[in-house]
Amino acid sequence: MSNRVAIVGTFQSGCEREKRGRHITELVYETVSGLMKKLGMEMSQVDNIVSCSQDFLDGRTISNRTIPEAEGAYLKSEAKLAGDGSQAVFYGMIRILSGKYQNCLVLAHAKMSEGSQNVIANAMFDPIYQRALGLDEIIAAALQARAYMTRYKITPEQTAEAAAKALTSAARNKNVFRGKKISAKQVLASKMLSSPIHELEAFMPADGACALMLASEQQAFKWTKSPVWIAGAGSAIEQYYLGDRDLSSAAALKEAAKRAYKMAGIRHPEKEIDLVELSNYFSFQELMYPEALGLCAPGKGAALLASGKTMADGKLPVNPSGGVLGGNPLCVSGLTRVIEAADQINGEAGNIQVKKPVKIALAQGSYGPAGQSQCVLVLSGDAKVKAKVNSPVRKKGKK
Amino acid sequence: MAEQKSKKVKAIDETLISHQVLQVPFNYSAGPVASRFLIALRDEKKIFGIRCPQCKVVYLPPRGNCGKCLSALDEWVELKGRGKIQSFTKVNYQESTHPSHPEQFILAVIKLDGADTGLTHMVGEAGEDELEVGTLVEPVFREYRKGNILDIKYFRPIKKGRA
Amino acid sequence: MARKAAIIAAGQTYHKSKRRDVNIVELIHEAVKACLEDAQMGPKDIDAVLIGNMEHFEGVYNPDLWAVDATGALMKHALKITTGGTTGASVAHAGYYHVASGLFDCVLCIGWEKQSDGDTTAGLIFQSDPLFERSNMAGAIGTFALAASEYMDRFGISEEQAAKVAVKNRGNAVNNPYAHLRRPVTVQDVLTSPPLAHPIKLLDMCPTSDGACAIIVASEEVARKKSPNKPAWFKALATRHDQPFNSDLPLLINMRTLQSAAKEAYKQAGITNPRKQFDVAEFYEPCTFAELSWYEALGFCELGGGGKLIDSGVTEMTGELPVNPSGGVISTNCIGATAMIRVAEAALQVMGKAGARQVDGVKTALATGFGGSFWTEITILEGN
Amino acid sequence: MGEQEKTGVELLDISSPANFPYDYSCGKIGSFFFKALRDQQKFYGRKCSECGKVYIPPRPVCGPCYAPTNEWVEVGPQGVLECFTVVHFSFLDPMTGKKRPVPYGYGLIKLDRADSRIQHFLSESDASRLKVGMRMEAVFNEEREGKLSDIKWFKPVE
Repeated sequence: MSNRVAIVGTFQSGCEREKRGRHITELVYETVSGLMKKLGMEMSQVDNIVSCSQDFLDGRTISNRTIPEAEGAYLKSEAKLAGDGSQAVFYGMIRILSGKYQNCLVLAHAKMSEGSQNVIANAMFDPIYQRALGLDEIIAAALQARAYMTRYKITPEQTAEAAAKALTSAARNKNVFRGKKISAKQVLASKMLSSPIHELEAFMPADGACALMLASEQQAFKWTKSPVWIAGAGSAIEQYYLGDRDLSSAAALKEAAKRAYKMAGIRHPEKEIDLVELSNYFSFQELMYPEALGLCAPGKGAALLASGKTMADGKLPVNPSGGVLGGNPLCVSGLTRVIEAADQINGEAGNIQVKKPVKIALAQGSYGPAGQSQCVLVLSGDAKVKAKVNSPVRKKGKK
Repeated sequence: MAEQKSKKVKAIDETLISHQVLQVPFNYSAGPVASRFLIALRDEKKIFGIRCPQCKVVYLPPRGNCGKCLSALDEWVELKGRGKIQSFTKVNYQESTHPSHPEQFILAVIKLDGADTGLTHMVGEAGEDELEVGTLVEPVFREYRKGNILDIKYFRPIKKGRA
Repeated sequence: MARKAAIIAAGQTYHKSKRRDVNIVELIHEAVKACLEDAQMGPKDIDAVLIGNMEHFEGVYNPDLWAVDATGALMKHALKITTGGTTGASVAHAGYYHVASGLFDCVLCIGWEKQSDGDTTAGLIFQSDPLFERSNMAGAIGTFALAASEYMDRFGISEEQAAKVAVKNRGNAVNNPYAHLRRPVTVQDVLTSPPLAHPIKLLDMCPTSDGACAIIVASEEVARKKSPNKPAWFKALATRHDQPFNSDLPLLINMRTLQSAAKEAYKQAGITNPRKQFDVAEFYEPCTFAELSWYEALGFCELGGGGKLIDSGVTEMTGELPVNPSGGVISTNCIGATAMIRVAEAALQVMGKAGARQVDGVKTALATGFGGSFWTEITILEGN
Repeated sequence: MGEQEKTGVELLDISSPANFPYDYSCGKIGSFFFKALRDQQKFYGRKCSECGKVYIPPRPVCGPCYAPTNEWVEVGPQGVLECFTVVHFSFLDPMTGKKRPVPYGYGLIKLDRADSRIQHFLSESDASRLKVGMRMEAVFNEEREGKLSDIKWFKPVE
């Protein structure tokens, strides 16, 4: 039985606004075969697969019915996690820890250009009380942004700074398409989508796929010299109705982080974590989420950003990749965060590699209206990372 | 017919694109709790919340069970029909899913007096500039009501003299 | 294997073609409540909630988010796993993996479908390949009709033999208070029922049902100390997916995924003579012909021998290896829940809690799940 | 009715007609295949670089080998009917929002020189005139636009 699980290889085939020239199978095959080649692994050596996609995004009931050949699932065990890619990593880890598998291929794919994003997102709202109001992901996020910004007196300039940082960082990231050197002023000059969120502050539908390989402790070194261990994992889901929640804080993320930290033995996240990749679907989340992750006090996300600490050359880089705003589709976005964090630990992040050594990195993913469902993974390059798995949920004293 | 058909296959950079529209007339059971709530909107122009016997939380919109303790809910609480805006947004883009396709509309989370959770709905008779978190609002009902959430036309700010 | 894991409780809704008395989340809650009551547990005892369905059937994207109040998942670890018809089994297996991993002790697994809110055949057409299958395929009925034509031609299986599956399963459903269709039928009834898609007739095919099912998977400690029920231990599980088009699969209905998964699961569970070693089996049989061919794929008889096996009565309630004492899918089919109901029914048999449909002295039970392009999920449960 | 009595409430339904548009890319391989149907009335399968199996529908990769397909092979237009049915029940076609006309026949046809089968309409809608093992051939529409229904149906070879 494996006590811990490592990421032993990652692959991104690059996201674009539209990959009209490619069928989903072509996209997935390019991605998975790219990973296999990088690892020097045969498909027959892959034990099982967790894929992440959504029926609604793919326009197909059972979205994973399109890809079994392209991902190598012929006569294999495959499971589709219909949520965020970060959760697929969590589930892949769980499958290995169960002892049944020694490794697990995790992939995420989406071609959002094929569907109508806001129409699809509207279907996430219950048909009895909410759907007829026209709600979608952008509107839900705008309601959260207003609540957060009002409570902590955050200005539009401050959220625009977060967008400017993300898009400017993304300009150096070859796997995304939306990056450009841009100022907060230019962000504020972009079209207002749903106040207070401007177009350049909101994620853009995209096409893409990415994959990573997980392996048990016993098998990890067979595939790499430098496994990145999953030291902690936690997830949580909060209330569905926006009015049930305190929208000015991300309670589920706080809980997910607490669990991941407990498992990883992290007591002072702001000191112990070297780098963060978070899912900034909207600019204000890059201010709000560090608060929930315990990297700064509530309401101090904007001050943290302004301090420069979270810049790529700062003490605690956040999203040197630019994050989701740089251009990742849903599902793929969370898995990309995990891949970016792992690559930073191994010094393999190319021209977005941060200068400081990265030993412990945090990756966060979410899905649902205003980040209802949250997942946090703590990654470690240290081979001496706690070898024992602590349950992220079991109560103390419970044997 | 041929013309209409040919729209279904588009070619972009030599790649064929198949255009399809999933069309299904979904018809959702509202269930007894939501039905009762919607009937009160329709027949009495009243808004009811529902109280958890254990947690004492008054939920709006009403639901069958409490998410925290899973108790069944059946204690109805008539709400006064006024409340405060907790958050709001003006939507500036058009989408087929928007109510009656206005170019711009305002959505808000509104906590009605007597309820512990907020209801998401539209705000009318006010520009965005006239609203803030904390603005007092009241519901405006449609004249012809059908037993759905849009029987509330929108909420509007309570002007002095009308409160 | 790592930590042991067991099913300690199960709950399901009453099934019918349209449950207007509940909405989607109330339907889910009915199963959750029944399951928690069966376990004598509250939401605080649950570490994680796993759920699945097929979203286009109801036209609700990410319904797990809406259902969070009903499932008790609030602030818990919660995942949605959706694999088509196999969903219920995929979620149950995920429950096993969660507990066996050592990270979770008590996991609530839920499968559900409220088909009457949408249109099942439309949802299933939407499941076929948009470029190569969608214009001509006719839902699950069409797919199984194609498969049955090949099966009959190859092995000389008769429509009468297939009809006997409906007679057996619908007869068993009379004993299951939760079953959707509880009226027994005769071979003549099946043969003269309206043709749906040649050679499938109305009574050869499963109904469409509204319903939900929930189970609790627990660690050995919880199972031994806290469970009011006799635990049903996971002995083996196996999953197989296949190539994407039904037209890729040789001898469609005999399911190479089922054969391959059975091989793995039997090895793991030490099954060499399934007919003797299993005390009961619950199949995900969407149509009568499928049950016959799956006797073969599962090694209950030789290839092509499914017709003779049903003739022999081996799989009747009184036979050597009763198949579908619950009435099976032909009596109840709420798709996202269906594969979990198979696991839950197998667990109830092991627990000795199956009431009037109980088979005497069940120690080892088999459950199958079917979905996607003839994908398989197999579960073997064991008592003590 | 019974439910109303049980719950004591007038039960409402909320209708919410769905209209989800999608633009599915046929990709490189699919586009080649459909253009050949449209322009040449020919079928091309895709051959696995390892086992040599010729796939139709064409695809980038052979599942059992996990090897790329790398060659177009002309297959059909005749083949063998391996599975068939005649659909009698009426159902909602989500692609039109209307009932699909019945009865109609469809089946799996193994085209000559192909190793997998293709699913399509049959000219016959009388099951007694169809048989597993029959030789079939494709009938193309006059007007073709680069999609599977450019093939009207498969009919028995006289």
